Amino acid sequence: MDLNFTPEDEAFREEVRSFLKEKLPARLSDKVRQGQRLTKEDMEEWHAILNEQGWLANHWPEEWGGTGWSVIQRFIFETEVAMAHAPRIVPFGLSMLAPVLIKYGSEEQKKHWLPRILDGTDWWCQGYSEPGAGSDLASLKTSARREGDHYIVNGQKTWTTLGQYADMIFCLVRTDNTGKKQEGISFLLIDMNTPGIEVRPIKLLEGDHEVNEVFFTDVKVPVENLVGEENKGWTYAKYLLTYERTNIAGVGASMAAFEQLKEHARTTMRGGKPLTEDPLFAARLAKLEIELENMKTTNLRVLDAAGHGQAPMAESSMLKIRGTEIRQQITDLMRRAAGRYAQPFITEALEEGFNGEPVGPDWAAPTAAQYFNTRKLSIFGGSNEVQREIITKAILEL
Amino acid sequence: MDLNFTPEDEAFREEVRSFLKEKLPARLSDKVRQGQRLTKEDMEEWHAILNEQGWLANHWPEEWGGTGWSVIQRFIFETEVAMAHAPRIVPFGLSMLAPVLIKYGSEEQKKHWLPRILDGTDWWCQGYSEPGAGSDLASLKTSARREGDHYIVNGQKTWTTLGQYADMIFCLVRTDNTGKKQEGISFLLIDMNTPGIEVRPIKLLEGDHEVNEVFFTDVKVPVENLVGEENKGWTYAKYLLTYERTNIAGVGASMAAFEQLKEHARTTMRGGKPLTEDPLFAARLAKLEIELENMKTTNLRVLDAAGHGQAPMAESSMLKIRGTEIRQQITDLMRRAAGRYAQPFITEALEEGFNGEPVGPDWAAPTAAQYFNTRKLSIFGGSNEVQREIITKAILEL
Amino acid sequence: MDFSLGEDRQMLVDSLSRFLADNFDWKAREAAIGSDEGFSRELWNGLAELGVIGSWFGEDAGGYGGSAFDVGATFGELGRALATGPFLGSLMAGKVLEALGDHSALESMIAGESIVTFAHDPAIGGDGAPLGDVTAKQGDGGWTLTGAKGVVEYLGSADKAVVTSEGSAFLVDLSADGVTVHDYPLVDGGSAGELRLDGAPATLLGEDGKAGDAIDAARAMGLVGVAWEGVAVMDVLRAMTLDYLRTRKQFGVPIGKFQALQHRMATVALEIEQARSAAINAAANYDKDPATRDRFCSAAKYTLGAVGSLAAEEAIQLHGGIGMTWELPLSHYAKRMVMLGHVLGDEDEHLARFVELGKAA
Amino acid sequence: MDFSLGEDRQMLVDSLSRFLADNFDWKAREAAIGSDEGFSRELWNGLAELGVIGSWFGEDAGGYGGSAFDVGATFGELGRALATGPFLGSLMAGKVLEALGDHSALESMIAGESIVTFAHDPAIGGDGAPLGDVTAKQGDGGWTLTGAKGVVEYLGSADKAVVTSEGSAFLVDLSADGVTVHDYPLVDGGSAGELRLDGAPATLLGEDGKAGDAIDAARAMGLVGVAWEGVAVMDVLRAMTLDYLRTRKQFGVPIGKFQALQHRMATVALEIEQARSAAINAAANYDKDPATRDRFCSAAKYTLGAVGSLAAEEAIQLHGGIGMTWELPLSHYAKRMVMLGHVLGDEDEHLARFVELGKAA
Repeated sequence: MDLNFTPEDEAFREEVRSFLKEKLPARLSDKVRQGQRLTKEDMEEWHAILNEQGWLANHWPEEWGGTGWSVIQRFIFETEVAMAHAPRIVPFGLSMLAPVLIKYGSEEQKKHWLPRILDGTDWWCQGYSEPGAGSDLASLKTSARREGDHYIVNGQKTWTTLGQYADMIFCLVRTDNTGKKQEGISFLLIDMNTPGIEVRPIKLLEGDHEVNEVFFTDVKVPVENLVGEENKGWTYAKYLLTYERTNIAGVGASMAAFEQLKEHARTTMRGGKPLTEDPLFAARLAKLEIELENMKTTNLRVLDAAGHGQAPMAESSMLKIRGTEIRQQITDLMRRAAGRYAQPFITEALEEGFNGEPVGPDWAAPTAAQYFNTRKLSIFGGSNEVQREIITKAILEL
Repeated sequence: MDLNFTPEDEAFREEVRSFLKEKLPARLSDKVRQGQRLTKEDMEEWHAILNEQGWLANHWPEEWGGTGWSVIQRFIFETEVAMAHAPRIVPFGLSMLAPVLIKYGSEEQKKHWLPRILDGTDWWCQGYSEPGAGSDLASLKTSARREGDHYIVNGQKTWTTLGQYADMIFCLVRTDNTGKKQEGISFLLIDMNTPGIEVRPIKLLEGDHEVNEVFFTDVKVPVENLVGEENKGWTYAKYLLTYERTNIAGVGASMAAFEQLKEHARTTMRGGKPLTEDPLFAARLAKLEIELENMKTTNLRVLDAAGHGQAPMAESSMLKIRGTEIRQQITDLMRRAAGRYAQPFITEALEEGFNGEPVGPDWAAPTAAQYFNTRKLSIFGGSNEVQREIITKAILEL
Repeated sequence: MDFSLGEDRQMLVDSLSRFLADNFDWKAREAAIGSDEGFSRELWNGLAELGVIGSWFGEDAGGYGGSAFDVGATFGELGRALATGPFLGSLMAGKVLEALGDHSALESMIAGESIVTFAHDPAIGGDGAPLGDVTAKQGDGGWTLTGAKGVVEYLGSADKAVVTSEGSAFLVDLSADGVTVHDYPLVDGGSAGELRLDGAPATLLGEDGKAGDAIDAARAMGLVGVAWEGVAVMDVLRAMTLDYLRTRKQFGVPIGKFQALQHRMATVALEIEQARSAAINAAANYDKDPATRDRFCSAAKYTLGAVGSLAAEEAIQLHGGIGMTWELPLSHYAKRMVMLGHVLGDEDEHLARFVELGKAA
Repeated sequence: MDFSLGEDRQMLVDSLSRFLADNFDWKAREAAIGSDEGFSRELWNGLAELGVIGSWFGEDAGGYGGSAFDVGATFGELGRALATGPFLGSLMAGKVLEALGDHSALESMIAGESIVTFAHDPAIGGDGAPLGDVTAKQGDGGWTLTGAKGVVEYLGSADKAVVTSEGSAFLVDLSADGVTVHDYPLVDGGSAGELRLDGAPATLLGEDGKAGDAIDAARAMGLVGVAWEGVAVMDVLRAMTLDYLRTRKQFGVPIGKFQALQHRMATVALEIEQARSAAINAAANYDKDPATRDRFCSAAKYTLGAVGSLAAEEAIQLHGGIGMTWELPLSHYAKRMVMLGHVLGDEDEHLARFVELGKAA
């Protein structure tokens, strides 16, 4: 047994680090570190930098632009990128749609859409959830009726993350009502500029506009935008949901956030001592750090098993649950560390270049918002309850 | 709002205290305090003392020997008795069977059995659970077939607490197999000396013999030992299970145990300081103390509501869950406080008059056994899962 | 033993509850928290007229009650309606004024004519270290104060503040020279501010250095109010979540039929009852010796923090995405619940205080 | 990166596993824990013959391995079989002998010819205060030791003990004059004892006052062993509980169909994977600098304590009454699991140590 990375992996890590040092704009990493809001342009800028480096689509097959990295290399890459406070890469086109297209799309679809994902021509968003179809996704109702060489789409999607920026949406739609609910679903690619589409913002509890409702009224979609076969969409949808993600636990992001938390705890005074010297807070920190160290190794074990050909699908449910819990605990301790100063709601402080009068510790402003925002981690992307169901069936065999 | 006891209640408390000071044998309270095993004779001795005082059956109607105390007085009594480390009163005859007899029994049955419970002639045990009928009690299979003026009983009961001492057992038996499972159950009183009854000990994980299996092979039971009507036993069984118990939370016993825990923590050194100065242990203690203070008031609130005619049935499920959790946490902290010295398994130290060589802190010997033994609290008497089901239906209305 | 509120108090609570139902629906609340002041002056005046503010103080001081149960019961109603306003600051400032004998400022507050807030905790600087706390100097023209206080409730709306300094309490007119106010909205609605004093004139309350007991008692009363408010907020979270569980369907059944969710809600319900008991204990022990009072107040705040986060987080989780939205009142109750944990010391601080007070006992 | 045990180690583990399956079934275990010594000499000799004890030590010291993964992997198998015996004491005593150069005593231990236990922690008196720890005196006839050690593993069966005293380590022949042994059985099977020395002759290991590092390293290795043993015990608890959930029926269905129980088991399963990672981390960092080694060892012991209690308590609870019985092997695994929490410091002690070591870093 050997938990050390190989010299080759370590060399790779150095390569990633030099790249980040050289190419990640300080303006962007500062914003991420300070919890400021990223604009569409910020995200596109980083997307383009990675694409230029050829590392953007690292998990794709090499023929389409992948790098051929091992799962361990991808883990190293994702960890380093997160530790460097790079903006997150919007996953909808790159990591969700692309694997589906690569596996199930036609040659034409691959040739048309994949390069546009890489060069940023299309900003994709996801049309899965509906008001009545959350955990029970297969009960979705948005309909697509074939008329000539078009589908006519009617219905409503919701929780569409960053849909306000999107050029395209990939949608699960109902093309058949007669059989089992899973058997009448198709997978459609829809241009957001088609007449009949309306995007309405949903304001989240912490005040951000991150998700949307998308309404479809007689929206015409060319039949060539159907992925795979009609009524087989549920297979593709499940593939997308369980597509092996090396970073579902978000270890890198948690490591970066935890380091910040520790740093803040060291400088925050409570009762005349730094919070790190407060026995109860120190115990909270230590438990979290141990949990995170354990998670790191759990994640590597799962990746290692995947590398040896054991499918990590259900294990990734464990990673998702504990990974999101850890992330939530970090934002929870961050707000606790801010004490009274978690309360001020100074939204301007979340914008780049804010130079208003500071209130409390200079890192305190986003803490409450981040705590509330990260509640979503255990809800979206397959709620942690749904993940427990997967564990029950696939691992516990109950 | 006023959480103070009335002067009358306080006077009553003083009366109870003087009684305990005068009449509770130090030999018995010492054994209880030290966690030593009580013999049958120990329990009978205390039963007789209470009966002589006229306080034994305090919750019975006055005509049968009750005291007419208010629920608050009963709470005070139960708390004081526990705080004085009196032996527990075996509840099977006094608090479980008696209320059923008083409500559903015939005049003859009451006149015959109730005085014998008081004077200790009959030691009762409970025949409810069966190997295949635990949480799903109504699926019980022990059968009673009417033959002339007798029932012939066949089957098996289990988890029969202190059945090894019992003269009588009250049993749920199946008298009808045709309808719903709840509708063919009867409530029988059976003499343990009847031929065909065999009691086999079950050794619990901590090494004690507390519960038993009871086997019935063609056991003849006179029909006059049927309580109420044939096939109506489920009603009586449920009445017994939900019979309002002022002390289901065990607040008095927990208070007494918590005081001991705190005392031990004060004298136990860890890293050169008493455990009460260890920040993590002190936090565990404090959380538990707060939980217990909260529970005391929750219990009083439920009793107060009951006194005002609001039925506390489902609320008593809350009291049961949290009360047993608190009790378990106390034994948990007790074993933690004992540190390495929780490990020695010196069963002789649990017997009266043990004067072998001491090992570790003089209170440490029973801690592990008590921790393991109290696991039963969340299992027996309606598991805490069953209590959650009751809360779900009756309080949450889900 | 009596767990009823008593006739007079029940009447006040009932009329407060009716008043809030009639005058402070969700739209009104949205307008209030969207306003510059973060609360509704109309509501505040209405409450004053109703006698709510007066109910927090004794008759000697111009009030109509003043017991911990008066405070708890009214704060509970305000919590249930998720009302914003300078309740807590007024309560604590008023309690100091009441104890130290400046009844004229108090009477004007009770009448709703002026807002007096309570500035006790020091301000924290950008580096996490406290800025200079307020110090007092006695000169020819009377007392002047210099230093900073942080996160002072509704500072921007207040006319005056009771400012503490090393065991003394002062009344400061916030329009005076040497007073700088920087106010901002709060995450859960409402408003607070940073107070900077630079030789600001002040009136000493009571005797110099002798206000410690009054300040402690005022903060303890603040904890009683917060504890009762918190339990009321939990009650609403619970009711809304149960309602959602009964009506939201997935997989063809109401999600409240899923046992895993049922058992979690049973735990939440049970914890809320414990928090309610803790709040009652805090009020019931308020008039005992200070160590006992503070122990029960800390027990209540610790319980509130622990149970409150659980109740808020479970409420959001069991609602799923919809529980994350600004549009749903639930999310605002959840925010209030969590933010109450940050008011007057968090659960860790109060657990540690409970331990310390236990050692002294 | 490689999470396999490696070929040689896997072979040892496989043969150990087979050996235990063939020679140590539940009946054999019952006989072992029912015996005066609390373990089976036959088993012990068999393990020695198999090379298990030798696998804990390096070739220089007469062993066949000696890495933390060797220790972890073999302790895991012993844990899975719930074997009792002087494993931990031998491991730690042996590690001190190995480091300080008394290889003859070690070789006799590896060969199964003598049992050497490890006496480090002081004895505690009836009043909760430590009895006098062992002090050493150098006289004409060599070193003598006086003082007491408590809960020394399998003291009654041991021939010798490595006894620590103020940074020094000594080898003591337990049949010598001045040695008093009071031994007793343990709650989870096995045996331990109180050691009293009154001028007992002893051989200094290494140099006077220079054994601290070796003692620390030996205890760290003990923690690795305990961590791996604990995870194996959890695995058995989990497997037995899942099996019970699949077969036990109530209300007409296997109780494993109840969602509330499913979700609880999912949590247990997830926690066990975290504990496994913690045990791996402890072994993987064993050869790093002492501060890193100890941090990961403490992290593992903290995790073991927290997860172990959960796994044991849930296993009993989900079994219901039957889980409370001596007859069911499950209850013995649960007891072992909880009692492992008491070995070499509990979760609180290791959490505090993790914090302290973090400050130094």
